[in-house]
Amino acid sequence: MKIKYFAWIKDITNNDEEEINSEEINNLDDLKTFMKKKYPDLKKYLDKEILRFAVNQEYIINNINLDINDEIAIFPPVSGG
Amino acid sequence: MKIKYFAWIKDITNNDEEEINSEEINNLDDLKTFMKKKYPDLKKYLDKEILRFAVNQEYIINNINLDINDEIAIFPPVSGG
Amino acid sequence: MIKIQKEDFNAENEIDKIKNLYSNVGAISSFTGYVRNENNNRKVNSINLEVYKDMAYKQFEKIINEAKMKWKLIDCLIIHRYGKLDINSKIVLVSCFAQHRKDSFESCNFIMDYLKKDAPFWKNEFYENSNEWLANSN
Amino acid sequence: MIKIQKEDFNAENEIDKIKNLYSNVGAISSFTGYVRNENNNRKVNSINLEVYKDMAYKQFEKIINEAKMKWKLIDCLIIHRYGKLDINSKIVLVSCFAQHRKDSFESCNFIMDYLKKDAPFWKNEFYENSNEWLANSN
Repeated sequence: MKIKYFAWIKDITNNDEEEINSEEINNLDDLKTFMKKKYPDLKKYLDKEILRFAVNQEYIINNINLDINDEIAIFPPVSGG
Repeated sequence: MKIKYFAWIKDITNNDEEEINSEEINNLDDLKTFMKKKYPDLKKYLDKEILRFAVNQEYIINNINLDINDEIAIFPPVSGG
Repeated sequence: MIKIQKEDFNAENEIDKIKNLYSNVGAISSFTGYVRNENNNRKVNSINLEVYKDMAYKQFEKIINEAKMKWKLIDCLIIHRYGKLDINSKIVLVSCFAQHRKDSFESCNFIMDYLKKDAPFWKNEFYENSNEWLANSN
Repeated sequence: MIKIQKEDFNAENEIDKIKNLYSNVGAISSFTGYVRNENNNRKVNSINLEVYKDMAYKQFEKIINEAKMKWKLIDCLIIHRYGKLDINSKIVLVSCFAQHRKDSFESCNFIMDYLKKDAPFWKNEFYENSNEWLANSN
């Protein structure tokens, strides 16, 4: 699945986009667990639930199943307008 | 005093402006009485209180004294914007 | 800035002229009113808008001052046209300049409310074979 | 009409292009957001606005449709810029086209509320010697 990072998340991942495919990841909660291990600096933000998630360009709040073709975005609160 | 008429009031007075000075007119109520005599077709509108009055470009609702130098405007409800 | 004029105007240019004076403006809310092709289910060809100019200036100044007391307003622009206006013509522009959106937004609405209710303008609407003076419904 | 672009724009031209399609439009309410010279008491030099473009288009379409269900809206224009923007630059324009003022006004405010809360844009504010990512306060 394609993972996209925005704003200061990119400074933690050193990347704005990457392909992650793991048998451990079946849903969004799995992905969060995976990310905490891969990027320890992300852990505190994920634990505090200040980050937002979009799956295929739609906000997702609850846990949902993920597919290998999904595009998942992880980002801080927005500040447009 | 200078009396100004707007919108369809002008069709009744056949005039958009005139100088009226009479010893009978000391206040706005006097002016209304005077106008009813001078323009009988105005009477019903004045009686129904649908017209608005401005003295020196300010809306006036109550009776006030009038001065010979005052500019008084008589007009129907507005429709700008 | 208050303008009461027959001529059409370019809203962008008029707004820019004021915006250029203030680098602390973050929010501009604007309302533009146009002559529609129909009103009260009648086909409109044009309108003739009459104005009591001296009073309009005075009343617009008053309402801008009132808005400035109620909200954190940096500046305010009112342009109101008069005379013969064909359909699709601009009638009025109200723009409110503030640091923040809420102030610009609410003051713009406040000024439009006033304008519809009290600004000394009168619309004479022209149809195919007749015409009629309007009173503001909104 | 939704535009997400780096380039500046002329609001009058963009609005005219849409207005020209509809002779029944009597009311256009617009909001324009600008980069201010200060924020949270800090002097700002410029901002860099990042966007998740695919998502922004999708979300803007959704919110316009929602507004059209709530109000009698004839059309709607959203232009949102991204990239490096100096102070005094336009950031966003939202214009709502309706027959009557109330519909244009309330839908414009509704869309701006949404946009501030959910549109996937992130402001990186640049000061004299530092920079900072913002979260929207409003």
